[in-house]
Amino acid sequence: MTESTSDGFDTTVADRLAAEALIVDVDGFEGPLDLLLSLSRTQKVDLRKVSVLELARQYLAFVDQAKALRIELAADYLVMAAWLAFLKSRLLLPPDPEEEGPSGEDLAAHLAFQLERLQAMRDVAARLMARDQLGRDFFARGVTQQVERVRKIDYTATLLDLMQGYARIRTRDEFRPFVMDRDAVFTMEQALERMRGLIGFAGTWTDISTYMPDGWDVDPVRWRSATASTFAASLELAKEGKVELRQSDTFAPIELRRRDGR
Amino acid sequence: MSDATGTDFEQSLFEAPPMGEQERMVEAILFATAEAVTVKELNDRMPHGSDAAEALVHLRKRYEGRGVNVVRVGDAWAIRTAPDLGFLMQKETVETRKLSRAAIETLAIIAYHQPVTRAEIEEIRGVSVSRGTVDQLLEMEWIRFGRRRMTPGRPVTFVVTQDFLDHFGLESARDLPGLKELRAAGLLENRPPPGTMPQMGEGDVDAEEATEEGQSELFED
Amino acid sequence: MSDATGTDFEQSLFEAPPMGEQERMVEAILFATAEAVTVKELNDRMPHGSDAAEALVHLRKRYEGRGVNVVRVGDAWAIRTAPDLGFLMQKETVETRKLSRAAIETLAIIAYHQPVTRAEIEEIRGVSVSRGTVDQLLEMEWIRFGRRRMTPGRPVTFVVTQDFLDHFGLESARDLPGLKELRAAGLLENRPPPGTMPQMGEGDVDAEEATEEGQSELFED
Repeated sequence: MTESTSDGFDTTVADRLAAEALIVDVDGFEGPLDLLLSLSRTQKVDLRKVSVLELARQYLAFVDQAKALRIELAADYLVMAAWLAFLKSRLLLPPDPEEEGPSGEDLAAHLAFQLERLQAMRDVAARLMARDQLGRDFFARGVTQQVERVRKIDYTATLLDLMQGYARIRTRDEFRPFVMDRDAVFTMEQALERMRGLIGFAGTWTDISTYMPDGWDVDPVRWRSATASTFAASLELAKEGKVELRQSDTFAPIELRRRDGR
Repeated sequence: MSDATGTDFEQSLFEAPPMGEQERMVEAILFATAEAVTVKELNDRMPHGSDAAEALVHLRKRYEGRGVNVVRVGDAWAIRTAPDLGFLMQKETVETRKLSRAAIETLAIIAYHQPVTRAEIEEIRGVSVSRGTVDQLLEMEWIRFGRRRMTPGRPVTFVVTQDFLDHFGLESARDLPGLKELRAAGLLENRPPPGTMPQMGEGDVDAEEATEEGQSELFED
Repeated sequence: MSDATGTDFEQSLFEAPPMGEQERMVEAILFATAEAVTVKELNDRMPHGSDAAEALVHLRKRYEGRGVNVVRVGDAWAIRTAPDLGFLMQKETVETRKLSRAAIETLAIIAYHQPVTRAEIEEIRGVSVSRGTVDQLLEMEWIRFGRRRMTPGRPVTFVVTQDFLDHFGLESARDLPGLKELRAAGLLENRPPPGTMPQMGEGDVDAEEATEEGQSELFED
C-alpha cells in the first residue's frame, strides 16, 4: 500500500491539503463510503463521471497520511483501502483472461453507483427535511376530544328460552324422587336379598350393622336409609324364623344369629 | 416555505391583510390552540392592523350549521363540536349476549309464580339465587319489586314488568303456557344430560358455567 | 339533547343521513382529533349506511383555500392548518428533537427503499446502523417493522408509518420528493455488488440475496 505515493501518481498540493483537512475531521465521517463521497467532490465532476481510479488513489493517499500522522483508522477504513488497492491494480493491469470474477470496470462501476446512490439519498433526505412539517409549519387540532368508548351489553332471551327454562325446573322436580331411589335409598327388598345371602355364615351373635351394604356408611343420608332397611329386613327374617335377634339394653347394638333347624 | 407568505404579511406593516385572509388566520389559530383564545390575543398574533373581532363575526357565520361551530367561551373564542353531533364522540359497542341459564330460570319462576319471594325461587330452582342474577334482571327492568308478603320477615316479592311482557310479546303473564301445554309442545321432554344438572347447594355461578354449553346444545337445532 | 338526534339517526337503521349531514359528521370527527382517521373508522362511527369517502370529497372541497385544510394521510384523513399560516403558530410549535445526520439518512433510505432491511440500509450508507438510530425512529413512530424478507435469515424490514406521512405532509409514500427521478435514474434498484465487494456492515448475505421484487411494494399502485 505504501507504494501508492511512488507509483507515478503524484499528489498535488491541493489534494494533500484537502486530504489533511479530511484527516483532522476523520471522526466526522460516517464510514469509508462517506469519506469516498467527500473525496469525489474534489474531482469537481458529476458523480457519474467520477474517476474511480483517481478516487482510489486519493483514498489510499489519505490512509497513508493518516498512518503517517499516527491517526488510528477504524478497521472498515482499512478494509476499504485494501479493496481499493486491489481495484486499482485491476484497473491498471490489462485484464487476465484466465482470471475469474468481475472485471475492474464492473467493480468501479458499482462503486460509482454506490456513491451516486448515497449522494442521492442525502439529497432527498435534505428535501424531505425541508418540507413543511407538522408542529412546525402546519398544525394539528389543539383541542382534542376523547372518543368515549361505551360498552353496552344487550342481554337477550326469547320466550322459548323462558319456557324451556321453566320446563327444565319443573321436570327436575317431577323426577327427583326417582333419581333419589337410585341414588340414596336402600330398599328393604335389597336389604333382604343381601342378608339372606349372608346369614348362613352368622352362627354367632353379630351386630346387624355389619350387614350394612359396603360403601353406604359415608353419606349420612344413605347410611340412614341402609340402617332402616337392614333393621326392617332383620325383623322380617326373625318373623320368618330364620334368625334370632337380641338387644342387651336400650340403644345397645342389636345382634343377630342364625336360627338353626327347621 | 411557509415563511415566505408570512413575511409578505409582515412586510406590509401598516396595511392589514384582506378580511378573507384574516378570517383564515383566526380559523387556523382557533383550530390549533389548545385553549380558547381572546380577541386581544388573536390581534396580537395576527399581522398589524388586523381586526380579529370582525374576522370572528365572518368566521362564526361561516361555521353556522356546520359540524363544528365557533363558540364564545367566557371572553374567549373556540371551535367546538356542534352539540347535536356529540353522539359521534361516543363509540358505542353493543354486545348481544344470551341471558345466563340462572337468570332465565329465575325469570321464568318469577313469571310463572309472581308475586314470588327469593326464598320461594330458591325452593323451586333447588339452588340459591345469586344477588347478581336478581340485580341483573332488575337492571334490565324485566322484573321489579312487588308487594311485601304478609308473612314473618315480610319478605319482598318479585313480579315481571311491562317491559318484560313487551319483550316476550305477551299480553300478560297469565298468557304464559302452563305445564300441560309445555308438555304438549314437547318442552318437558327436554332434559339436560345428568352431567350438566346443576348440583344442589352449589353456587349459581358454577351452575351457570357448567350448563351454558349443554343447554345450547340441547335446544339449538 | 345530543342523544335525541343520535337516536334519530340510529333509528333510521337502513336509511343513511343526507350527504350534508354526513359531511357535518365527518367534519366533527376530524376536528375532534389530532390524529388522522381512516375512512373505515369514520364509517364505523357514523350512522349505518353512511359513505364517509363521499362526504370527505365534499368536505375537502369546502376547506380548499381556508385557514385549515382537509388532508389525506395514507389511507386516513385529517384537518391541518394551512402551511402558509405557520408563522401565526409560533406559540404552538413544539421543539422536536434534533435528529442526527445518521437518523435523517436512515429515515430517508427507509422511506425511499421501503420495505428495506437493516443490511440494505447499511449497504447504502456504507456503515453499520447503530441500534440507537433505529430505536429513535421507531420511538418517534416514523418507522415500523414491515414484513420479513423471504430470504435466508428472514430479516425484518422497515417501512415508514402514517405518522411519518402526516409529519411531512405527504398524502402517500408515492409523493416523496424526487421519488420518480430516483427511480428513473435506477438509484432505487437493489443492485447486488459484483463479486468480491468488501462487506460493509453486517449480514450482507441478506442484502445480496435480497431480490428486487420485495422493493417498493408500498409504491406500487
